[in-house]
Amino acid sequence: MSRIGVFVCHCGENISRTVDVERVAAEVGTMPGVAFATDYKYMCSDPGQGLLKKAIQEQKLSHIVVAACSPRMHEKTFRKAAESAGLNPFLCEIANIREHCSWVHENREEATAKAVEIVGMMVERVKKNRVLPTITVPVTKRSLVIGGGIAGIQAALDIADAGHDVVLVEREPSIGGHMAQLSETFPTLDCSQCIMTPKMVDVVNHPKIKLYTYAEVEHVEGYIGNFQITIRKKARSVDEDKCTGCGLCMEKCPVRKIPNQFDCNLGLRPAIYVPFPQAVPNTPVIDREHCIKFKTGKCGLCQKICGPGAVDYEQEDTLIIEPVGAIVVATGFDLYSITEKPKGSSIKGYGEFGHGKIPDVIDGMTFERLASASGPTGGKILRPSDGQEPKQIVFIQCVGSRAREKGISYCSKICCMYTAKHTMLYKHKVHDGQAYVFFMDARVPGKSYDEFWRRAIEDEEAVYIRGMVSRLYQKGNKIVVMGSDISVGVQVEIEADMVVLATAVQPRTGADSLAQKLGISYDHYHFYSEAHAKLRPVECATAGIYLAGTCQGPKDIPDTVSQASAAAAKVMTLFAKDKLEREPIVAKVKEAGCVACFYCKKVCPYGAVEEKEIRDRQGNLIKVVAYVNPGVCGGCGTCQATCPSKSVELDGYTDEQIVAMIEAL
Amino acid sequence: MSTLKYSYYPGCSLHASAGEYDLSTRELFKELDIALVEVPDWFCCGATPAHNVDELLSLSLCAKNLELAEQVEGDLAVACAACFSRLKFTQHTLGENETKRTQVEKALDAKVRLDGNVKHLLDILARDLGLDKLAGVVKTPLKGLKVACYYGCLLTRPPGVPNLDCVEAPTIMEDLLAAVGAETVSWTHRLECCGANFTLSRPGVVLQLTNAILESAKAAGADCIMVACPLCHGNLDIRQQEIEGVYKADYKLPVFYITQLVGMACGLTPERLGLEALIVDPKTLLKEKGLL
Amino acid sequence: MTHAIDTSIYSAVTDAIRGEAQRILSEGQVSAVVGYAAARRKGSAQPIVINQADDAAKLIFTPACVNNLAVYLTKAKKEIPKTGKIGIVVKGCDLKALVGLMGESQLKRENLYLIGIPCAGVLASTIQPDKELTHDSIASKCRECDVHLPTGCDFLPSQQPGTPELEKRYAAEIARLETMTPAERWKYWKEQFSKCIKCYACRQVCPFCFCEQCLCDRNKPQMVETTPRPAGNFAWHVVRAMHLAGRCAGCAECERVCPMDIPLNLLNRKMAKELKELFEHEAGLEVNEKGPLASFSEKDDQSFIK
Amino acid sequence: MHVEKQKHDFEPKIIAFVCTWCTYAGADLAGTSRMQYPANVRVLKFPCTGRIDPVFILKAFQQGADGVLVSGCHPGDCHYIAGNFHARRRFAAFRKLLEFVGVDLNRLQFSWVSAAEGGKWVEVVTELTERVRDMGPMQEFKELAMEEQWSGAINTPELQEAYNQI
Repeated sequence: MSRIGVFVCHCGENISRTVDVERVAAEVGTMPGVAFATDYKYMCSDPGQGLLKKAIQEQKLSHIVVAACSPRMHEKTFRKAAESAGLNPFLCEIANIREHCSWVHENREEATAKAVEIVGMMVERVKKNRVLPTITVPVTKRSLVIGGGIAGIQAALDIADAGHDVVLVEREPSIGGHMAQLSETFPTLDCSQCIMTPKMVDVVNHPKIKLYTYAEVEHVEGYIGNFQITIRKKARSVDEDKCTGCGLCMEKCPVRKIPNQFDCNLGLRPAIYVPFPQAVPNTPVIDREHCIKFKTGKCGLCQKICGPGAVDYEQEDTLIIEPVGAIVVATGFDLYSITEKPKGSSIKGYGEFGHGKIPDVIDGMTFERLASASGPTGGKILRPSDGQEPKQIVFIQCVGSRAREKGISYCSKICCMYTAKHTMLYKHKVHDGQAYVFFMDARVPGKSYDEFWRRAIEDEEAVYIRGMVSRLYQKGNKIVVMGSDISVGVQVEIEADMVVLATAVQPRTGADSLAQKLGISYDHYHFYSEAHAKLRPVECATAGIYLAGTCQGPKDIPDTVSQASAAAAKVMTLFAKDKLEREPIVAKVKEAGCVACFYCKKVCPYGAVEEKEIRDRQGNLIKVVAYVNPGVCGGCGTCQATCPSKSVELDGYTDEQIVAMIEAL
Repeated sequence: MSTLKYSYYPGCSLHASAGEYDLSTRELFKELDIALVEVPDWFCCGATPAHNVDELLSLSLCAKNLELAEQVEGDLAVACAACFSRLKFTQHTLGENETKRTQVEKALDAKVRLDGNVKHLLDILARDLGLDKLAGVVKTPLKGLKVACYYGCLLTRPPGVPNLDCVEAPTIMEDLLAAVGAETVSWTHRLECCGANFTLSRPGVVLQLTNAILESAKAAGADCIMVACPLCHGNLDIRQQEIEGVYKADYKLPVFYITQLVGMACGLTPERLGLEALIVDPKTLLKEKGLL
Repeated sequence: MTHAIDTSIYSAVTDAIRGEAQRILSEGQVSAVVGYAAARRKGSAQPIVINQADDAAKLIFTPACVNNLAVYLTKAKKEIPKTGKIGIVVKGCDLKALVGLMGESQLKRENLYLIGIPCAGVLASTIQPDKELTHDSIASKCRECDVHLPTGCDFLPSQQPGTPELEKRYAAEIARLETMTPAERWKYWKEQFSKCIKCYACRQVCPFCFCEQCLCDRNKPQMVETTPRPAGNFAWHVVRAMHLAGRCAGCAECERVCPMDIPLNLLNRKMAKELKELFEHEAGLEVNEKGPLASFSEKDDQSFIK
Repeated sequence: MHVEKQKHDFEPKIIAFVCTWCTYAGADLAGTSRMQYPANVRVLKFPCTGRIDPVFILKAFQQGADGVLVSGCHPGDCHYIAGNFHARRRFAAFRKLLEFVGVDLNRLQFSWVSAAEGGKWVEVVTELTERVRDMGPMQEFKELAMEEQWSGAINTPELQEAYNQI
């Protein structure tokens, strides 16, 4: 026979004002199985918890029900209290008589009657509760970081500095990401490469970081603490161990006119190349699409002149398996382009801006390359069409962003600031030039940000026009910008030499397929979803996977670095213990009843169900059954509702517990 | 040949200043064997002013017209871009906003019908009839005629309402003209506003806006302009001489309605198309191109 | 007025399956063949498992061969498939059940040798097993059959069965019930279910009721009242229909074996109809990895959800 | 504070099966916002709508519920990625079955109520309570539970006599 203790809380007057708590305690006290029932002003207070602990020990209570606020509030508090009094925490249940009763009903009679029933239901439920031991899972203390931009670099360095091994995977031939492309950074205008490249070098020199560039995550298996990652290392055609990075091959390569993507196609590179001089690793890669050797079988010049013999045309993609315990996803962003989008795409281009066919209408990243001292123009602002210096330049903000009719409703967050920065860089380089900015709102909150923006207007004399541009068209060698200034209510027309579009930040193409490999969720733009928008902003709902940087949503460098360090801290928290403890609300298979139809496996959103063979001592197969991996199970219970014979059961929400509650009604 | 049938809402302009648009529409459709039955007892859609003054009034006017149109079999064919816009707007607004629908229903003392299709003539010619079919009945291809297709601001905008074509980069007019053998020019002011709303109240604004359109069409090498709206036509055609005076320019760009050019290609006589009603005389141009 | 249905091909079919069974047994392709054999009463048939080539001559196919033999592979003779590859005689409706079972990991195609039957239909009842197959005596399921020739079998006799157009009784009855008010339907089913004696013949004969421990037999907690009282009967039949939704292949064996003549297949047909309308799913001859209730689409209808 | 209870002839029993992440939290929000709704509803918390077995609905009606509410996260919001999508299919089918055996679907409500929709929770519960109150008690299952007969056909006078003689 159970000896159940019931503790009814007044919550000051929050409950007792409408619920007669004494009567609830008295009535519940007479229910079968209830050995002790009392009420108290603040159950969650120290004395309240003391009372609960004392009663558990003195009354030798087998289960307890606390009738108080929502379990979302204090279930953990009371379960902890029960545990410290020697009771398994899962033998404590909360009856919600505040949010679901006293606060939503005014009639005292009605509310009291309802409270009695709610507590009665929980009394019946708790009788069926079972002792649940905490589940422990071993943890492999190595981390995978996907993406070698500033987010991935920061996370990798932080984790590695804490003494844990890190596997960093980068898709491109070099790490560095978008930040390596930037000229100067707001709000301090320090040179991006000057602050970025030392970090890149730290990565490659760090004894705890294993770096795979020109590589992608092919396949992910396992669960928190125990992932198996298959990495595809693409054929670089250059042996990284032999190559000294002398660069002779790049000098001699006869193919020289390939647009360099790193320079937004403004500069040119050979077929064997490093994307930029400070690349890490400083090992070239052969672009097999353009290389004469790969196209015709002739040439082979680079191999002939390579002293250490590092060039290897026979190299093939290799698959590497790395066991890790945690994953940081830092895949970054792509910029929206105004070009025509395929029919049926929910994202549209800008026909009114010429669909990207006007050569001197460029995006912000292209402007960064023009302004960069290491860029294709050596830091001179020159028009792509004729190499002239633009004297009138127009910046347009919110291109794609906040444009529902183009398919994107969010704000890209960084454009207000980088456009202000662009006007300054422009003024610093073209002293007699004039910058105009069309903007909807200036969204510049952040430390020293508003000051920075004001400086662009007040000191650098950028003209800010509040309003959108309706059309751009080429007229002679000018671009006519037609817009409106809504603050004064007039149409504006500017004949510009160059137009810079602050295009929207979008998730990387293919972000969805990586998410499917990882089993993490994403929104309809394909930004990865955090587990909780406010309280778990760097964790995925899938345990053991963390987010850093713009793959989760648009953010600037300070925010990206903060989130990367936060993700690293989460990884370190996970690695702080040898074994991971988790709430034992997981599904278990009752093997005797299981007939291996695997409906549970088909519906499991976590892929937690495996097939398990039961064999006798001679090794003969008796039967195949389902097995739920407790490390992976998320605890939704969809398997149990689907199982025809109910041979899989979710601990904490068993049929017995639920039916007991229904029958208590 | 075809069995297309439409109810027809000409709108006020077509019964007044744009009589040639009405005439050419009826004649062309007769030629193409498309039945047009005028909506009985139709009245003004409220055009550009009504909704600025009283939204309920403008919605009610169109809702009533939509109701009247239900008496005639077939989708509702609309010639004027402003009427088209207002009727589409009404369907959109009342479909989305229940409060407004209730208000309008109260005002009309009748249920609002939102299920009928409202179609601009362009849609009917290019899609219902189809470009292939149209090309098949062309007698005099408009060879050598360089046309600037002018959509104006209402035909495709705002996104999600008229759904006639791509909002900022439509091609339906160009496609239509390609089918009848004309050449179209690529120009910048296809979708700019002519200022119709200010025609009477602030003509200065209209002159400026319309001049930019004419200038752009001329610069792109167009011989003439094609429009699908009587209000645009009014500004581009009737005011052209005045604009030339004010801006010291020489345009001489005849402004045709879609039905006039398509009709010409289908072999209709200038009389049936009301060409003499155009202010900027097209005869010289048409003779030059061997079309007259 | 009763029109006879042409079953003249059945004797040739019988010869063909005997020949094939004889061949595969003697060549050792299979370890046993499940089929039909003549039973004691004149014209009657019964299931048989043979494992000797000589016994192939015992096999028959007649309008009295009503049983769905698929059930023998999941329940009564569950041990048989473990002995090796098994030959099984299947009508189109039986094949659908086998295909469903493959989708639910209960059987593997490579462990089966399918001997298909060109079937013009079987009797509704075997009370008079030698009765002629007519428009009246034919089973209701055969009236709506769309697989007179099972496809994808390892062996299929070449005979072509006649397929007369017959009135669809299930569809008509479902339509009739659907026009009733909820109260009238409740009354109808209450009457039907009150007849139930909980003999569980329907469960026993169903190839899809392969659970080793039926939910309805459990007592901790008791999800469904086990006594044959109206309340328990109601729950049993509703749970049964729900568990078969999206799985039932329409062999109608439940209805045939019900001693109290409860129209059980009506429930199954109704659910099949609804799942087809809702999720475009139908039991067929293709193995489905995920049934309609084990999968979802983000675009699924939710007009019923506020 | 004491408020007079509004008198009704019949107070229905409403059972709500809700997921803990969205609807339970939404109901909590209704509480913290001090919204008011009828006291007829009893809430059963599940981790996810995916855990809710159709049998529970049947069981609730058999245990005397006059109305049943099933509520969870909006599509795409599921804490467990896809539990609510599975639930949506399952209940789309199950309600058709209940309808076919004569259960008035006005007694069975499904809804998506997010953790932010305290107002919607109040609306859904109030609407269902009032609708079911107007419909009156769910007699069908209650009568079924009262009936003891084994089978109408067996309960003949002859048999009765035979029983009496034993």
